Amino acid sequence: MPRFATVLFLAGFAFLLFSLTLTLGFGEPPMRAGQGVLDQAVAGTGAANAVSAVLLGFRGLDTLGELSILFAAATAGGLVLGHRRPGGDGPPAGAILQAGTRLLFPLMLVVGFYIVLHGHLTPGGGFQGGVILAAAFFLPVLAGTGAGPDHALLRVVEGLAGTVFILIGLAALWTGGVFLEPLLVDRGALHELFSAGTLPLLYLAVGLKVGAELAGLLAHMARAGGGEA
Amino acid sequence: MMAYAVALPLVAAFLLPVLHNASRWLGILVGPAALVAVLLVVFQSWQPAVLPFAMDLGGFAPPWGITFYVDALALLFCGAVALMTLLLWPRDEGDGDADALVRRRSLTLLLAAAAAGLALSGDLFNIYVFYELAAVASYGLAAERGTPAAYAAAFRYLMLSALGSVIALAGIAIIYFETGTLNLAHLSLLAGELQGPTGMAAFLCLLVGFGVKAELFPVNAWVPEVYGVTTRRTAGLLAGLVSKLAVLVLVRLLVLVFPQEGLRDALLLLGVLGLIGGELAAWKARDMTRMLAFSSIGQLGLVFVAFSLPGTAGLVAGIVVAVHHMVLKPGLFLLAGQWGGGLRGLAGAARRAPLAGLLFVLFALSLVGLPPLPGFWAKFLVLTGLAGQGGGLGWLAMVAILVATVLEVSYLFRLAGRLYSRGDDEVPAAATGGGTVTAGVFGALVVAAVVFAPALWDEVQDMGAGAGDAALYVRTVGPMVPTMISGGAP
Amino acid sequence: MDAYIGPLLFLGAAGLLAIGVVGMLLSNHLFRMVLALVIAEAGVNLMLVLAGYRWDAVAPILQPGVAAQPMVDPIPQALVLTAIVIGVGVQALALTLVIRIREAYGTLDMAEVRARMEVDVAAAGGGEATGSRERPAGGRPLPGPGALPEPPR
Amino acid sequence: MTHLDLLLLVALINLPVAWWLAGGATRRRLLALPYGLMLGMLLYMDPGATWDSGLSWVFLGQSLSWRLDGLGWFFALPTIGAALAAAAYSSGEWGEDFAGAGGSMGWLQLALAANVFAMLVLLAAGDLLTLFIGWELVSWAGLPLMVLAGGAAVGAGIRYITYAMGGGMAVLLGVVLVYVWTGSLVPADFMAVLPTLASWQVGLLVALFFGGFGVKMALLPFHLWQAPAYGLSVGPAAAFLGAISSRMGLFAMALVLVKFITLERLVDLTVIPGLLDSRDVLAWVAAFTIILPTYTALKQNDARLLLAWHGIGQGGYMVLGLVMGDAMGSAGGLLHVFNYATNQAVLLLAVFAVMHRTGTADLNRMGGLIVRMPLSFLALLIGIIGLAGLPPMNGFVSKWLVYRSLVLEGEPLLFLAAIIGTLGTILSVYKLIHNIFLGQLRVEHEDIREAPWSMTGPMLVLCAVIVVTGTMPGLVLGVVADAQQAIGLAVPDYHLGGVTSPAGGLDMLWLNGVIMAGFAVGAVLFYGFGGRTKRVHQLDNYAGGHFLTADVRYQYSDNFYPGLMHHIGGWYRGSFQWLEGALISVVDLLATALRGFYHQAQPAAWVLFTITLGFAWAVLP
Amino acid sequence: MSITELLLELVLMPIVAFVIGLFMVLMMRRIGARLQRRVGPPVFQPLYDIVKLYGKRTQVSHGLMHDIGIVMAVGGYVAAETLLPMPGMNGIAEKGGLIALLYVIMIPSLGLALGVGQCANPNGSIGISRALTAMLAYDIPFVIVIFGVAWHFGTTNLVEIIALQQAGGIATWGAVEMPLLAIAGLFGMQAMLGKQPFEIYVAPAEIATGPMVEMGGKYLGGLFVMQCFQLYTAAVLYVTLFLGGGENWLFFLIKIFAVVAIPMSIAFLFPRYRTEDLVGLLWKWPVMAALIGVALVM
Repeated sequence: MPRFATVLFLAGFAFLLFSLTLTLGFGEPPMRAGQGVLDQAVAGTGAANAVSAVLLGFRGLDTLGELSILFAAATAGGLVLGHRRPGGDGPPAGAILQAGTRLLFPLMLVVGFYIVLHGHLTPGGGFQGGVILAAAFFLPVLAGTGAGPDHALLRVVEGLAGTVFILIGLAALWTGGVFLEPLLVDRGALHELFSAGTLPLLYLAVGLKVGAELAGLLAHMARAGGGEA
Repeated sequence: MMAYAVALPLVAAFLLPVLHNASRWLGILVGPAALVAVLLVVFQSWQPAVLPFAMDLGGFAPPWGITFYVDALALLFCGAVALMTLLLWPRDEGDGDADALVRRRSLTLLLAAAAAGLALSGDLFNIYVFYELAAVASYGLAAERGTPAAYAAAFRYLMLSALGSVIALAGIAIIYFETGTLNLAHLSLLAGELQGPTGMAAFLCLLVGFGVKAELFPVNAWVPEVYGVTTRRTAGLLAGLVSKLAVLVLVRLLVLVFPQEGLRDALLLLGVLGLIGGELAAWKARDMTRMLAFSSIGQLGLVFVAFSLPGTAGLVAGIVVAVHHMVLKPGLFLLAGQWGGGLRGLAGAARRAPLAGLLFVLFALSLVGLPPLPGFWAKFLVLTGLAGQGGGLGWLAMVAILVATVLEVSYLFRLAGRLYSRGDDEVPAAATGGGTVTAGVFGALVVAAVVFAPALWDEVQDMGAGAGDAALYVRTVGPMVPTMISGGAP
Repeated sequence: MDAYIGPLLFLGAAGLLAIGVVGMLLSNHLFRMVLALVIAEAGVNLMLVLAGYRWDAVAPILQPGVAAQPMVDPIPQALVLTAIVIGVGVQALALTLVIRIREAYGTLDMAEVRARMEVDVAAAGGGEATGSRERPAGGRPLPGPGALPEPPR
Repeated sequence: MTHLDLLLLVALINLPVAWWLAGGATRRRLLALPYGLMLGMLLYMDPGATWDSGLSWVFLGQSLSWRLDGLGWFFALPTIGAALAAAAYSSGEWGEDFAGAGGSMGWLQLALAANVFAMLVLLAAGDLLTLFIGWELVSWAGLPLMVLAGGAAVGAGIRYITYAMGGGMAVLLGVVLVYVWTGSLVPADFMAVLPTLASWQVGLLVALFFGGFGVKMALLPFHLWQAPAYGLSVGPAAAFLGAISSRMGLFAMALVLVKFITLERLVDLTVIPGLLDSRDVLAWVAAFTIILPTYTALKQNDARLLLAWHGIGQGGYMVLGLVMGDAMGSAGGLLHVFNYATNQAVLLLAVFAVMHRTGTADLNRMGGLIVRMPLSFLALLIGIIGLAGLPPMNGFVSKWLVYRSLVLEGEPLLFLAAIIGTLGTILSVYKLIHNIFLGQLRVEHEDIREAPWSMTGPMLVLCAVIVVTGTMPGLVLGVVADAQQAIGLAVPDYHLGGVTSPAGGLDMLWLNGVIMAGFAVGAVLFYGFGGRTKRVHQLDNYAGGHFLTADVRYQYSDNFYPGLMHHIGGWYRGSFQWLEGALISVVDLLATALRGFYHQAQPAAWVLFTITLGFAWAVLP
Repeated sequence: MSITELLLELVLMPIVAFVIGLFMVLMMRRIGARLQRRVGPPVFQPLYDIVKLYGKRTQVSHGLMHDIGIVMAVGGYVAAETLLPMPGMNGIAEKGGLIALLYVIMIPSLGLALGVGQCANPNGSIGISRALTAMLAYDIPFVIVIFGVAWHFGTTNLVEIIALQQAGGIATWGAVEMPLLAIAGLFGMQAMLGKQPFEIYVAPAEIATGPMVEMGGKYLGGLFVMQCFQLYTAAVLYVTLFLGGGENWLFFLIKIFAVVAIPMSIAFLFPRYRTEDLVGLLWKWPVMAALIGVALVM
């Protein structure tokens, strides 16, 4: 009976939501805030990628919040899983896997940092790159060739990266601006790597933090999973 | 300056694990130091002459950037966040797990930062982000005890809350579709476009989504489970603090963007149901923690009823009810933490811990509204507002409040009677110390509220008037058609 | 064709959301519930990103040497990015919890987990099973909290 | 610092002082002193004047003010008096024994002081908000006094506070409605607007206030809590509670219903056209409150409960007299507060004195104590004559005024109800005195001594008050007149001995004179003539032809009036108990259902349900 | 009226009442004897009985309350007589009135009950229990009657009630204007006097099992005196309420003796009711009659 009710309500919900969305004007957004953002993105942040401008400039606080959420998730994950000792490793990896891992690791590192650092110019940025970085460090665990990233190091990285993000924001405050205001925007030309002021720095912090958080989470889970096996 | 309210706890949270490894004392001190600093910032900002003011974060004028709106109400909640977190700072549970303690403290700081963000933020999506931050931190804290039941409860809480968040995000999407902006002040100007069913549906999405943490009926079934498995400090934090900030967000939305009469009625109805449902369930509860959990649901119902009242009167009533509950419930949870266990096992507990017993009676009396304790003023304001409003729903709410009070008296004082009964002394004397002392601080706050009642009343009235003034909000945030980007200095 | 694209996309969004919700509510398997949550979030994210779409516009990135032309609203894109990362964090946390629950209770069945949780919660709260109609009436003396085994940490 | 402030201040300071005094055996002897001081201060204040308090502040947009007028003064007198008696009673041997048995004298005295303070705050209420504040304080202050005894008393106390809060909430709603409908809580302001309110509004207010205050008065159907709550308490507390505590309800009723809403307005409110107006309803509630609890008292086997049940019944007379509203009726109702307070205090103090010595209040386990505790017997005798409302005690005067009013107003059935109550009282107080003091002395009570002077002293002083005010009711009627004037009622034409009226007055000076003279004649006839009497052993009697021995169970309380119970025994159905039980069952059922809601398998489903319903509500017009 | 005259009246009224009461007792006994075809006692027999009882050697006291009970029983009636107007003497009737009188005549019952209780005899207590039950039974119709009368005449002042009745001759007598109330009152009086068929609580025939069980010597003598007063009081009260009071001594005596004689004659014709039947009977017919009577009056 509850299942029936659930299905019934769900059908109603989907139908109503769908009919509501039909009244929304698709394809003709009002762009009340969006147009302004597009117009001011370059002048305000120096970033060619408007999405990055929004993420780190206009809505930098969201990004900070998002980083904090990741940090919270990692901390909570650590709290949940941290009580147990690392379990035994799986069977040792074969030669091909080991070689592939070693080969891939620097590649992924490079790709990751590239994506992170070019986030203000091209599609991509700290999140995307950070995930790749995490994957790079997690690779040995997956392949069974190593213990994964060092926990203490990860904690330092994630802590400092987050702090740096905030400190850059506060630096604006201390230099007479407001919190999270992009600094040094005028330096450097559009479309160059060293442009958009502190934006790349922020992205670097984001990338490192995302990478560290995800790597930490995955490592935690891997260890837990290994223990159970 | 107010950015520190968010930034400092975040920095402290990020650095806590690092500093803890570096120096034990630094690790212990950094969290409280950050919270004390936040308190100082709040005190410094509390200047009626400059309130309210808005901050454009990142220097981008609204509606492009994110705005912090600082009025007396936001400051009050910011201060309350810092103070409550400080008072309910996670203690060493004595299990020797330093790592877990650091993580719990980190999460608590994140929770504080998120709560401050919720109080200040004037941007819908930013509110969502902070809400999620608070949610994730509270999932972690819900599981902090490390018992199987805690994991299960935390998971169930997570699923419920995540579904709520999904719905809320859908609501935000709808609003963005309709208006193309996320700034509350801007939305307030565009409120006319959200009058239709789409707007109503969007608000309901947000109501259900944020209502999860606000313990709104009927999406609050996590409450008894989670409070039953966490430490009482966390329960106090969630019930006392986090729920109020979710309510605050809904109130801001209601005041600024959704002034529809029907939505207030919906809120009123849900509040009444929550009130009666919570109190009834509490009446039947067999252990103190869950009794308090259900009672918290009931009180939050009362908060919703209060905030559903139109105009300044409703805001004033709501603020008083909310703050009152914010002070009481953690105190009660702390006492429950001292005693713990089922109601039957509590026979004679107050005889062995007289101070705790007195505090319990004080809290209970204020909760049921014995004048001149603040609970009475809260109830009086709500009832006056409801009676002034009239209407079938208003009368229903009035009767519900009165009946709920009687139920409250019945179960709270049944417990008080048991606490003071001459029980057999089999029950070991509860560990005294921190919990009772902290609860004593809450008790002192209650008493102080009585002593300084008239001054507080003036303050609250100004606060309510300010918070209820949508035009003031819009004026303070600024014109929504900026010609030039502010770029550098504001 | 254009007239149908909007509703179709909306149908997709609502459908994903509905599928996710039904999975969350009707599945009894913890891991599947997490997966369903992922789907539901995908649905909402789709909806969010639709909010910024313009028929006549390009991605909001200035290309060197390309003349300015209409761009889609960048804000929803940024929001979706944020939302996705938030979702990832939540899902990861959910998975850690699932792992722990599996370890503690040896099952991933929601009904069983819930039943055992209720017992545990009740035990932590004084040892009285909630809502049991089997419990005999009358006052049999119950052991105090001290007499009960400590809940495992 | 006005006089009233000073009085309130002394009452407040008395809280710690009482706590401190209760701490030591020698200090305890001074416990009554603060109340004596308060009584002196009260007597110094003229009841005919209005005494303002210097305290007043504005809060929540309401101005809070306190003032003591004739009505408050009149109620303050028995309040402080009862506290004085209770404190004196507990200051000696009783207190030592109580403390020795593990009781907390400090809490007892603190609670007593808190009660007096709370009551004075209530009695000095200057507007509806302060009235409610005082009301709640009084309600809550009573609780510690009740639960001090522990055991069953705790349950009774919690039942009390649940009822009391129910009443308090009704009052609160009434206060709020007055505020919303009239825009003010200051009497002068809202009384100007009240006449313009619609009938349903006034009717609702009347129902709320009468119901709310009625809970404290234990009017039907809210009477179940009172007897156990008062009776099972410890001695002095029970006496204080029984004497005056629930009369605060009458004070509030007099103030709100009679002064603010006015009886004329009550008469205008028709319940059944042509047959019943709201004043009649109140009067009938009072009448049933007289009858049912009185006859419940008749069935009690515990002396304390028996008296406590009578307390409920006597409250009915007060309300009945008050709502009659004419000069005599209201004077009788108010006078009965004072008279009843003296009677009940004496009775409970005497019963607890007996209990102090024998360790029991069970009417089946006592008897013949008159030879061991003659002073207590005398006190109880005077008390029951007063309670039953027979001349020459003061209880007769107040009841006479009520009867007189009912006759003049032409209320035969109410009059009959009042008389039936009195007759029932006589029956049950006879059972009380008979089973405690008359009949055979039990073996285990052979060595009982009279209660100490610290206990008999207050009783005898109160007895003197009963007799003096019974003979010279004018002493109290003067104050009653001030109280009546304060709430805008007509004042009877009173003099020292009673009242004069063209339709038949009363002069207790003469009446008591002839009664005393009659007794003197009887005494002369009895003692002056005939042979000398010879005292015999209690078992040396005819006993229907065979000799009694000590093991024959003689004293009994169950079915003491078999002939009567043959008729009315079947009417004791416990309907109200059933009603209360049913109410609790309903709450329990709902609570169980709600708990089911919070114990469901998939709570997240409610997110879906709610949002779907919400969407439907938003989309559908 | 000067205070000395009043005091004189107060002294005279009980004495006159006692004397009349003695004769009533005599009449009662004579009626009983006639109905049983006996001669009956001599004129002064009631007085002799009292003297004899007072003079007995064995005066067993069961305690102070035993004595005081008798004092209250007699004293109460002595006081009551001063509240009942007789021709030419009003005593303090105007200072008390009907309701006060009703309650004053409860004092003797209470005294008796207390006295018997002290005797520690189970049968005595049972007798008192019955007596009090009977009081509850007969007082209910009786107070309705009293209410009706008070309402009808608009006063509780007995002097005025008499004056109002005498003003219009027989036509304004209470019995004429309120026949139902008069009948109900007669019922009540019968029970109040404890005469057949309502004499179970006095139990004169089986003294060992009634309230009188421990009453000997001057205790019984006191009760004898009380009975005289009781008869007188009941008769005068009835006459005052329904038969216009005493215009002069002749009519007064005729009326009160007639009032006593009628029920006395009926009394011996009936068997005795059990207590519960007595209650049932008195709560049924007299109450009904009285209520209808009041309804007619109002």
